[in-house]
Amino acid sequence: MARIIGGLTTSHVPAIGGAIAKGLQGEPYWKPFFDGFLPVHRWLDDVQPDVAVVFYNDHGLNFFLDKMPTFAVGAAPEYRNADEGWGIPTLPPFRGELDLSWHVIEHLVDREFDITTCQEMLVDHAFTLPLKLFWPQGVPVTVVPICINTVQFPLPSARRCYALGQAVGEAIRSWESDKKVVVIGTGGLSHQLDGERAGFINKPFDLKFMDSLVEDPEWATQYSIHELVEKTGTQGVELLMWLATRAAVPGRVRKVHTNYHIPISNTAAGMMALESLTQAA
Amino acid sequence: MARIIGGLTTSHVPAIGGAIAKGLQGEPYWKPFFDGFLPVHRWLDDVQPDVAVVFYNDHGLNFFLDKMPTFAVGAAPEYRNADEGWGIPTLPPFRGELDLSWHVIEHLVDREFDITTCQEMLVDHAFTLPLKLFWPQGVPVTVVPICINTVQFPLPSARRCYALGQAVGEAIRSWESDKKVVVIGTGGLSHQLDGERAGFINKPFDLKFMDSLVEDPEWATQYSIHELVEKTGTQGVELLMWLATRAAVPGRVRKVHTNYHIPISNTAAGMMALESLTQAA
Amino acid sequence: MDRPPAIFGTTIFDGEQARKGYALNRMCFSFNEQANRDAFKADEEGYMRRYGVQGVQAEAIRKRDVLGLLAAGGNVYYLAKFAGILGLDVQDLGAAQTGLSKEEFKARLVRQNEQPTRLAA
Amino acid sequence: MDRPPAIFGTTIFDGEQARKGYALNRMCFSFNEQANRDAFKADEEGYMRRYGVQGVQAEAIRKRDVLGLLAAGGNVYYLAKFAGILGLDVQDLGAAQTGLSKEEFKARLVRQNEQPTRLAA
Ligand SMILES: [Fe+3]
Ligand SMILES: [Fe+3]
Repeated sequence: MARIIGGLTTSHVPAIGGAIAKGLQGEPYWKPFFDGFLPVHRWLDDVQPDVAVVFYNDHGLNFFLDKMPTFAVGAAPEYRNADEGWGIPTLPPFRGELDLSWHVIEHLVDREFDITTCQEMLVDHAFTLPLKLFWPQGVPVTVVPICINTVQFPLPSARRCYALGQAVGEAIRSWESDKKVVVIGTGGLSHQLDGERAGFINKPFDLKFMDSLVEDPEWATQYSIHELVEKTGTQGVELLMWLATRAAVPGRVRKVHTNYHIPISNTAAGMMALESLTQAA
Repeated sequence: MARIIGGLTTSHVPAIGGAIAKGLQGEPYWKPFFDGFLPVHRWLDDVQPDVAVVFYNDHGLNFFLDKMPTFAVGAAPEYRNADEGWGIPTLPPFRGELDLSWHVIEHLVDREFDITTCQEMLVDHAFTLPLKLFWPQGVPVTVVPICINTVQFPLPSARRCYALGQAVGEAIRSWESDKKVVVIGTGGLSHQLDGERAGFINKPFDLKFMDSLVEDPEWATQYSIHELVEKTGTQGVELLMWLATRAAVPGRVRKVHTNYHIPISNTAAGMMALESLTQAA
Repeated sequence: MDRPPAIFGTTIFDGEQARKGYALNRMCFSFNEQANRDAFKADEEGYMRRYGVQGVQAEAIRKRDVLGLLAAGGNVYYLAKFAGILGLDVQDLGAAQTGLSKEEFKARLVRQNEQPTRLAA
Repeated sequence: MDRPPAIFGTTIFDGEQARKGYALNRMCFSFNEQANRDAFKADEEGYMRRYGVQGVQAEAIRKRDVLGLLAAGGNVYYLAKFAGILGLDVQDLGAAQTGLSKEEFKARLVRQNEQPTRLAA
């Protein structure tokens, strides 16, 4: 059976793409952010995952309001990036892990998750940039993208996203394969782009949330979506991706590295790398 | 609060569209099928519903494999029909009931159904023909379409579709409106279009299923999707729409009329009209 | 998940079939539009190339081989749109797949009325 | 469902907003493509008409009025693509919506570092 080696979470601000393209990683504005990934690069070199299951949210590239899924699971041989409206350079396609995609889909429907299956799927900055951050030299893993709706309310509750993550974790661990899988969640932490409250950031909440993912992973499921918007901003709800990721990694974890930096663009940028301590299937 | 006056179910074979267009309702082949609707016309004249919530399955008009939802709920001001590949005449648009659409969506997400919301949605023969059959003189109701995946396996289980129907029923009955709502389910009964087993029909199962919807509505939820395909054919699984419909109509029902006729096209054509005996909200 | 036993003459359109048939199904989905149906009729080979339909799929399209199309990952709902181009209805398809004439196939459907009305316990 | 209390300066993109904003959001979604961005720039009024963007929505587009676009049912993810056409980044938008200069808005973001590190119980 496949093995989950751990979970990685990070913010996914589009501006990161510009910084990478322009080689600004060492500039004072960007250095505290990019340096946070260095210990994770060493860990990834060490553990060598084969596959990444990625929880992310689409920002209006692949999905529009005419067909807006709550949960969408990719089942494509490859996933292409494309222009999101800003003309920034697109990244080369990512190789899909089709066997795992369908295994996850079978398992999720069996567990009464009413997913949308996507046999063709464009992936936006929320998917591409984190992979670029974790593997700046080129992405060595095959992927299974799982998209959670943060565009059209009502959004799935934190509790539901946690349950989704758990079910995805079960699916991975029951996949007949000797591959090593890392789970990735992208988005957050607190930020708000729209309205008179634009620029809202909640540092104490973010830090507590990051702590909770290590010791008390269900902590955030106590909050309704409305409460999460209030506490973390309209885009801060992207922490649902982190929650699903942690839920997919079973049992106890070791903190490999974490980073928290204000601001990147309008965002409190967070990053965590958690190693699974549970080796049983 | 809105009131559910009953449930209507019928087969939805494309050939019905041709028969209506050519005025063949009185021909020996078609008469036993169309005559089944006459008592229902009288009942509908009598009860005068304002809104129809329609469970149906798309056959490759609005949804393709790139974005295939398990459950999709329409939230559009109108729903257009379109060419499905056979060039048959398309029907005029259907008026949406937007307030109810969003109320249903809010309720379903709250109850952990991971629906896809569709603010634009083409509706195929499975949606249009049944409305035409129930209201040959013109459709007086506004509509909320709910599409259940029967294209890409894994399909949602009968148990899950039943739960969906129940939740939709709760949503209708908690809708702040004095409107009268009828629930419609289209598809089935036993038939199979594809493979060496094409032409498969299971009359005793169909009749038992129809009976069960009156007295023992959860009866069919004992079967897995695989068992339902075996017992009713690859397209017979469309009975999931009937099941969701009955689940949405709470409590006891009175049989207004039923009809069962073999064959229409390759299909065992069934029709049921059930009046709700539960008037409480 | 354990696979349930196969059902005679029945292909479940699961992930395995979908993976094989994507190009074919995408082409057939395009036949919802008259302009695409016309383009296919005008140049079948060019149209198939444009959609990446090749090998056994292309061969089955050329031969109008319904069972071959199903085996190659075709989904019946999309294939029905291909059948529409050919002017075939579901009973033509049924006959082709069962090796019967259309009249025989239709007669077999009518004979289903002789089935019992009660489900064996 | 009971509506939870409003959050200051925050519009929840729910069904009510979505209903108002569909045409506007559909137009902004189209800006994913360079050709559409160019077409909009070449003829703003014609492009808006083509997408049925009118009334307060069209007025807010003309004025580059971000809060007006949100109030008219615009969704921030699609509006961001409109902002892209104008060459505005999210901090320009933040400044515009809060009535600050861009420098003031950026300084306010940096000041968020002074927040406590522990959540009040
Ligand atoms: Fe984001
Ligand atoms: Fe059908």
